[in-house]
Amino acid sequence: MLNLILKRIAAAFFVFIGATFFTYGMMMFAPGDAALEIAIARYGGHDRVDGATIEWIKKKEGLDKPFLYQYCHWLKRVVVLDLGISLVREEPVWQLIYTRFARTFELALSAIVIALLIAVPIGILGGVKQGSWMDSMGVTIAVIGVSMPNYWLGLVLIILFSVKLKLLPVFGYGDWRHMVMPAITLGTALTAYTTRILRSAIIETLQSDYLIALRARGISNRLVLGKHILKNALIPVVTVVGLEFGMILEGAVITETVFAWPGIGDLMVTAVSDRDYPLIQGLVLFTAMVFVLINFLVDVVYRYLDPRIRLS
Amino acid sequence: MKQKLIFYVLLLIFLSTTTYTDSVCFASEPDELIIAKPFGPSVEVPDPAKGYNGWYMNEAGVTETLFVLDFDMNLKPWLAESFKNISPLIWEIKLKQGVRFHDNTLMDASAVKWSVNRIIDEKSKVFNKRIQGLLNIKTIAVKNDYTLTFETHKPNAAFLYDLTSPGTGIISPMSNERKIYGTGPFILEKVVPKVKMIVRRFDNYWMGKPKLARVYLNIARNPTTRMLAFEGGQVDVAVNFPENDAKRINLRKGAKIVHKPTNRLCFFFVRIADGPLADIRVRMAVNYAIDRKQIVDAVLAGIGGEVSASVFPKILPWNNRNLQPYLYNPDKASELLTEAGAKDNNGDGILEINGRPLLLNIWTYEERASLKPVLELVQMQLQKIGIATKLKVTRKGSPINYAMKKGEVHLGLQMWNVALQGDPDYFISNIFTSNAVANFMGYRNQELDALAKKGKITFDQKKRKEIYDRIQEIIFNELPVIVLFHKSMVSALYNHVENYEIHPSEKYLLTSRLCRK
Amino acid sequence: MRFEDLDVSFLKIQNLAVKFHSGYRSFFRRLSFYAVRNISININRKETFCLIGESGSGKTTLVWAILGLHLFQEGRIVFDGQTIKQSNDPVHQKLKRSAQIVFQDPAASLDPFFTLRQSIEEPLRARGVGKKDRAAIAESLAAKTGLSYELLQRRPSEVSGGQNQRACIARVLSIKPDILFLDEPLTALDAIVQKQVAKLLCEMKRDYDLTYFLITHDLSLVKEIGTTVAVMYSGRIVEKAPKEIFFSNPCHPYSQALLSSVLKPGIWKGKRIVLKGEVPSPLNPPSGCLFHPRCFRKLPVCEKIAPESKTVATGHEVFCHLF
Amino acid sequence: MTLNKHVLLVENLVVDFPGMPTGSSVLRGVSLSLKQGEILGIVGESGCGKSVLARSLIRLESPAKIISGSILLDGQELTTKSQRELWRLRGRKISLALQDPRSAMDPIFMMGNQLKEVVSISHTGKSGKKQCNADILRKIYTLLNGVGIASPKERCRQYPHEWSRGMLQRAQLVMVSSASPEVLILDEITSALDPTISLQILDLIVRLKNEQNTGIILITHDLSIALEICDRVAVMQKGRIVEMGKVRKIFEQPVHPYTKLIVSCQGEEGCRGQLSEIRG
Amino acid sequence: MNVRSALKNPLLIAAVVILFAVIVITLFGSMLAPHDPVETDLSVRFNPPSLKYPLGNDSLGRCLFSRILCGARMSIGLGIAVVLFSCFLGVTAGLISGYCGGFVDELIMRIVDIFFSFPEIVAAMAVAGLMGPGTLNLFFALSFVNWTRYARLVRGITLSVRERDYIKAAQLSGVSRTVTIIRHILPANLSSIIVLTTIGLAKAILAVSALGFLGFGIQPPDPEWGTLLMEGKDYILSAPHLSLYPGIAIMLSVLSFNLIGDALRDIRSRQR
Repeated sequence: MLNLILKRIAAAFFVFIGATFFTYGMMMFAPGDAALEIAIARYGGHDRVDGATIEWIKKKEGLDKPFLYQYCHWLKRVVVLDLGISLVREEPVWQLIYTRFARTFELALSAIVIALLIAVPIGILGGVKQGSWMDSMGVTIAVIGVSMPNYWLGLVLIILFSVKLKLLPVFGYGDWRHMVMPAITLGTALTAYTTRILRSAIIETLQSDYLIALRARGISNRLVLGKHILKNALIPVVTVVGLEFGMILEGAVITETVFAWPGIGDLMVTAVSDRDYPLIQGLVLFTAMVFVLINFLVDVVYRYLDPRIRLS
Repeated sequence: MKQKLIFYVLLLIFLSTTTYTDSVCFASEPDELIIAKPFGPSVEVPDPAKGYNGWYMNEAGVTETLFVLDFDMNLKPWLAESFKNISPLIWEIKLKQGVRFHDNTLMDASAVKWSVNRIIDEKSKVFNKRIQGLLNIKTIAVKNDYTLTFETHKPNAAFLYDLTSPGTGIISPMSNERKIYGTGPFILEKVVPKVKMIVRRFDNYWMGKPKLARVYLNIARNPTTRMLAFEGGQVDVAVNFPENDAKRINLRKGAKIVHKPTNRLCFFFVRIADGPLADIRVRMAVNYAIDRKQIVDAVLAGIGGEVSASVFPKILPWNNRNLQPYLYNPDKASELLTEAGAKDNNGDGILEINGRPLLLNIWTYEERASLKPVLELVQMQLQKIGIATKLKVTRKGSPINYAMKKGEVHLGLQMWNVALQGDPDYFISNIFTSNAVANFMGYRNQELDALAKKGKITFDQKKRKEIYDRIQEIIFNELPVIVLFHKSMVSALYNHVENYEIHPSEKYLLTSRLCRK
Repeated sequence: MRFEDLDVSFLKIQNLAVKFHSGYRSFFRRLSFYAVRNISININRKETFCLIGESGSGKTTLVWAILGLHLFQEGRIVFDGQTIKQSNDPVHQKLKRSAQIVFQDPAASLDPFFTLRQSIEEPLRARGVGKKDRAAIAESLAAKTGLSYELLQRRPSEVSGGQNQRACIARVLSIKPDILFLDEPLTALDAIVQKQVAKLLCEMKRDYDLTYFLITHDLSLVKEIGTTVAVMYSGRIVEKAPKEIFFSNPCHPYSQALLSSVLKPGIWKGKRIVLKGEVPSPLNPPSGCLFHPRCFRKLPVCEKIAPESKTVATGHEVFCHLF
Repeated sequence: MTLNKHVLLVENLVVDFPGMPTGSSVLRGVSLSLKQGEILGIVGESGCGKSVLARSLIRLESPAKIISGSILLDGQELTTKSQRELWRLRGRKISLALQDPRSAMDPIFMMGNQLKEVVSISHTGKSGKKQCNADILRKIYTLLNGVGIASPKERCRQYPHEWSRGMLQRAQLVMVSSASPEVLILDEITSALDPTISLQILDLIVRLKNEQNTGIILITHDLSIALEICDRVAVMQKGRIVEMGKVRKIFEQPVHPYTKLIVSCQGEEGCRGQLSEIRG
Repeated sequence: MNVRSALKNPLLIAAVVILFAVIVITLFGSMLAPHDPVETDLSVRFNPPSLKYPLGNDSLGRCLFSRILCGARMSIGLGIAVVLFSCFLGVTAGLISGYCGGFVDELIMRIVDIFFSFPEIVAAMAVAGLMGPGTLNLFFALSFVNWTRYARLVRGITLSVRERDYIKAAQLSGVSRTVTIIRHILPANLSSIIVLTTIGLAKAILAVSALGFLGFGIQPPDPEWGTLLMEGKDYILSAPHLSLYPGIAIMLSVLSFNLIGDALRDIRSRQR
């Protein structure tokens, strides 16, 4: 276990260096004057900025220094867990990310809960009764679910539930009613995906030899289905759902745009368009680390579920 | 055992995410309003000195400035009682008495000094380079309890206008990192960053008790989102309503649309240092070929803009009333082009000048949604008189300006606020003077340079108006920019909202008069 | 053919050991174990050297180390008078060029996307033989190994296991190897087909003057075609003997048990010896003689000291304290 | 020991895969009988239908289907029983062990857990009330010790992949025999094992037969195994039983040509002459 | 045999028909369009579908049907280009990584990890946002993360195929590395690659349109489905057809790719 953690930390470090280096490099190659962009983002339009302000920003934020210097300087601070101050918002980057991520996390978690609540029964029934009408319905729903552009779905939901039925708020953040539509929008693709994986995992498990052996030994159907098939089928689902964290984050960008949900996706959009360097670095670092963490958790759960997996 | 542990951990995670600190209704109470607006603070305690926070706090009626612009864009003392221009460098300002901060302390000269000082002091945490750039204050001195003198580094005729800048909102010295005490009609109750601002009534407001008990300012950047929320009845007012949906609202019972032109100008930067538009005749031809009325009607549903002749809108006192907008005249445009030597030699419908096809690179940026259709429409209009165009939409405005500086762009469509502080100098000296930061057109006019310089130090308002009238005339004739229209602000509101008014400078929103039937 | 009549040693393996990496002891230190150790054998030209032992005893690992598919860490290989001190040196390349291998599972050792003809031609192609020559060689080999012309156009999944194994044999013969390694070539086949393929192997050996290195646990096959026998147990050789001596007088208790487990009539006449316990894991091998936990003739010394090689007759070596 | 009671009677069993043309059935009328305390060997090459027969006998034939015939287990007709009724019979009256012990175990449950499932159902089945956990565990340890698995307590905490094949096969035998079923079907249970290990297993099977007086059907492709421990042997070819009888008799005087052929392959030299005739 | 049975599924037939239509539209969309997709006619603004304009008109009176037809070239074409490029890059990297193993494998996989740690849309947004919009930028932005999927898949399969006997046999019979990779390992990967490519196409089309929707799309006046939807969204209540039809176009084409991908996967798993 300790080895696994150490390995993960080493991998995370590599990912972190690489990811931040890429981001830095990308911004260096980007056309335009960084200081001017910051000034515009911080103080309004082009008309609100004069040359002196630009020079001042350039000097204050160290943008006149060479690329590697800036990069190393930043790395040095990160070691002591200081992500710096947002250039545009002039607030600590960590605080911005933290508050926004908490909201995205809420949304993501409810989306996953919805996805599991729907996907698990459909997937299991579909897998066990392969070929039945329920199965084909499940399969159809699943394939439509992955094909549905989620921004479109979001709009349809808004028109239906907010404008026509006036049941749910169009946008905002607060109680559970704000959560319903974004969570469904975000969860649809996940639901479809999980259903599909679970179904095929169950079918695959059903074809394995040990099921015949279990039945031949006289184990009751309830036990076979509820214990053996389910736990075996869960293994691929866990890995896939875990690794599809990226999918959730992508979905979050769009969902948050449609529902004005103030999460990390929204922050990402604004940070990129403001050229808020420290914020983008912080976000990249944060996303990559969350990604590594999720991978690690998936690994742990996977190892817990599947004893065959050894450290390799 | 292990399974149990995992179960509890999952349960904990689930519970921690389902407990919310506050719940918000989406139908408002009798003396409350819910307003949907596009922008809002990204932190919980927005200090007005930082970034855009001043705008948000000003709009929310939390902070107020020493001077304001009234709805006709005239300068008016607000927290100040009166002012005196002792010398070109020294201003004496007398404060209103009896104004209370939200912590119920009285606003006096030392409080104002403290409040302004922290913005202009480079060592301060909230030092604002831009505001100090505007005000350029050397010292602030307290003369007595209600009188201050400001000394500037250079003579600045726009000084009082600059004091309307929302960043200079006066706050109580008792303000700290957790609480901001302003003087406005509303007390900041809560900010959920990028989600909403909640303000409640300040009973001791110096102009009298505000009529609304509480206002929710809900933030949604996307106009469609605000529109849908309004249609769904979840907000009482939707600021910046999509123009094309306005007609539908007007047909509806119980709701209405209000709109008013603002300082925001939609115009083309014209590259005149080189390229085909260096020729005034071609410039003029383009000018005549653009049907401004059609653009406003098509893109902004006829209510989202007001066709203008000058860079300054009619609502601004500085507007040169003698200028009349160019009217759509394709024949005259063709005539001018022929005069300039343009002819379609190869019969492809595109004119050529000196053997080279008349092709204009027209760029705009994405941030303002209405620019793109304007561009597409202009493309069609220019095509009719035989000018080919190549469009590009960049993410931000600045790449266009760079490209124009290099001569790669001939026309850059922009939408700028031409008088942020209500004063004309800023726009003119930043764009049209020979060495202005934003002079991407390569425009040079010595008369204009001299006038702009003079305008900065002319303290007599009447003389100043003459100067700027002349400048507008020069711009109108030489066309370094092609003015299209001034954007109007459109808001949708239900009929139970009373005393809602749109301010041309987009700086003010909540007032103590605003109420609900 | 009798043992004494054979040529001088053709492939000589001295003290060969292969280590495998099995995980980490700590973050930087790897854990490794010996998969095979202390292997010394001589293989003479044209003989059929048989390596017998149960699965996990390291037979395949040894062969792969000889062929350079695994690296070996200790010992050396002498091939045709030249010494190979470490894996993949130039001499090893030479050995690889003149050696071929037939695998246990014929279907898996042919590319499922290739026709049998393509598979048979592949080694020729790699050696730059022209298209026409390739076809001619492939067809003649196919005829020799009993594959009809029509079968050559099929893919491995479309023909039977026996036919696949014939194709494998044709394939390895196409480049005329000096030595052929047979890794349990019959195990995956049905009894009748086994006999047929065994016969084919005998014919090919005769026709091509091949040296065979046969890995198997099928002792009846060994009895039929082998010349020398070596028994492996848990990564080490426990007994080496010419075939006749081995079958008439197996010395090591494990050899005896192995012979007794052959149920086919005519190999073991006495009472069956049922061994207790399991094959030890190479990860933590028992002390002393590796076989002692299961041995039915265990001496106290077996638990402590690993037995040395003892020659009990000409060419008959045993690693056991009993002798 | 009474050898005259028939515990299993199979009459004219025909099994088919749905969707295949008729007449190409997997089993084309198999009849056999099994007495108490007897080991019946079924010998045939791969693809002759041995495994389908094994699974059909315990009614786990899916996706194949029984077309006709009858299976009488201790007087009960199995072919007409519902799956629900069959659950009560499987493991208790009739049981099946599979060829590869590793794939016969659920890979993600501890061995102890899997053994417990089997042992506990067989016990509730007999006495009517559930035994407590400790009793079941004790029983498991005794059973494992009985088949020569040392330190069963630690072993039970391990997962199938940590056990050797030989141990797993012994564990499988423990599982299928824990409720002392009348009929035990062993499908190639030694063919994936090494010779010394398979000898252990064969030894165990004989012991099992003697102790529990079970009727055992031993399916194998290796005639020599049948010769070693079976009382009677049936030779299968292409879904039919072509010859059946006492093992010695079959081995010494085979009648059917196919039997002759496979018997001849057992000898050392005997097959050479005949091989050339049946090539291909 | 299996292909034939798969074709009995009506849903799949529909998918194949749609796919065919989508390909035709992608290739010849601008020729099939009844009107010039950029020609404005302000008299017919926001008109609902009519005989002359089958899917109605947009805010500047342009023919929506023509715009959707011409937009396919961008939406589908860019998706295909991204997938093909990522596929090529990823497969090459995966083959090298899986076959060579050791340090090379470690290095390539760590690089893959780095790229993989960016969520696709976010990375594309960053690239498109920083480099400015444009077809080429969008293409690189989307390929940026996409190729890692192929690299991972191919590496995994290659690792297991590499250990198969027939690869060992090829090595021992003197076949060179490159030839082994191309002739033996690549074909073994092929069916999985095809399945991933088909489903990857669906994802790529969704991603292109999502970026268009977020405003990171391509240049006007060229239409693109996501951008059309974004523009249409502003008039969702007054002219719902503007957001309905582009949405349907996106969904149908993605659906057809997904259905065919699923069918291919089924066929492959049955062949195993």
